[in-house]
Amino acid sequence: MAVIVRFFAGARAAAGVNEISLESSSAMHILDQAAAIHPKLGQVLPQCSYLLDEVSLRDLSIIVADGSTLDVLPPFAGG
Amino acid sequence: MAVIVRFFAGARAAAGVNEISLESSSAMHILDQAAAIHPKLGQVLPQCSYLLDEVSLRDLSIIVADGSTLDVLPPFAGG
Amino acid sequence: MSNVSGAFVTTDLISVSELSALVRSDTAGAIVTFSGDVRDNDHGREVLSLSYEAHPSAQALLEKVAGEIAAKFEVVNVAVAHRHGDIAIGEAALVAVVSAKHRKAAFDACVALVDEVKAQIPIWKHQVFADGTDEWVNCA
Amino acid sequence: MSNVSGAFVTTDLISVSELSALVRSDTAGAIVTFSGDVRDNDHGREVLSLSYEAHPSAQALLEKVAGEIAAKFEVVNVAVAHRHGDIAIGEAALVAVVSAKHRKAAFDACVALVDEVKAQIPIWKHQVFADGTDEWVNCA
Repeated sequence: MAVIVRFFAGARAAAGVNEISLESSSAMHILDQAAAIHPKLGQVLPQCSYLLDEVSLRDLSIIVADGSTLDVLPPFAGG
Repeated sequence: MAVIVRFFAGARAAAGVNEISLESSSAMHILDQAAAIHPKLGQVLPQCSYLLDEVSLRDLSIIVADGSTLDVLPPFAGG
Repeated sequence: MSNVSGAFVTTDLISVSELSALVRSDTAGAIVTFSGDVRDNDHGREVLSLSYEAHPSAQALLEKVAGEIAAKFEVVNVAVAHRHGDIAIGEAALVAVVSAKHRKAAFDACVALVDEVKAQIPIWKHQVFADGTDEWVNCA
Repeated sequence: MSNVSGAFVTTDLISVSELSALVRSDTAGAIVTFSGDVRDNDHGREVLSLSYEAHPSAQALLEKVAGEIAAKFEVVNVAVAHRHGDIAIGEAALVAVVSAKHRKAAFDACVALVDEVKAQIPIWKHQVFADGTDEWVNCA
């Protein structure tokens, strides 16, 4: 089991993949790793908000447990 | 030929008639005469606006010529 | 650039969707519509029936007001209709529709259009209440 | 007393008149509708095609936002729909409708409903331009 990081919309376009699987760590470290693997994410992540298992995540120092899903949401553009 | 005074909506209800015919005079005097003939108009006229031959009339000291039409408009209530 | 697509003083039933279709444009990103419908109550009193009376100048004045709104706001098209005669409960008395590139102008123009119609157009509302009384609205 | 008549995240064509019919009430004197339609241009560039992507939580969040607006304003009913997937030019992406006793509350609530949907609902717009480029709106 690992952490699933899901990318949406412009974040998916930057990553080039729908999701990646990484080891449990802080949310911050997981996102840094994701950006190291998919460099274009580096420009998009600072604007993004995050959901940890569908709940808004503000504190990125929180440890994301194995089996969790971390969603990467670019700035909303509905309407 | 005379001045035709036309009553609309609540002014017509107060006058009890659609219109009356009066002799040329100042608008003010014509309206005073109308209120003397149809006393319920006395309460409504102070709220009304007026059209002289379809043009807004503000100065009631103006003489209304024979053949003219003076319209009595209660406060608008559209919408 | 702004345009009046229609201004109607009419005894016919007003269709919001038909009026809205008049203002459509592929360059407009926002359409705001207002429908002022006849209510079954006024100030807590039950309304049985309702009619509006329009002065003969109402049509020309409605066109003028629509033109002023079209000129004042950053809109694409505006259209407006006011019904007179007898109107059933739930039917529209006044419908105003505005299309614009952006939503703020569409909302602002629609609010202003309704306000100006109520202020400037010589139309009057007559209400008959369930208690047998009646009134000309706004008239002592 | 206020009520959410419907909140829909959908791939179907949104009908303003159908959504508007949901909020009707004989006690409501005002219905305000907003339709945010897909435009053929954005910042001066010609838009060929457009699609929206919705996060799985969008439906629940739309219901929440609609409920907040219904609670905050003196309205009778509110309804809102956001489309996703491919949308043709001129079709509606977002429709918000509000009924209220009085027009000011209807306008205010509709403006706020659209603002909150844009701020709070995880939906994204993708545009393809006539020059062959494409973009996710608001995303560097």
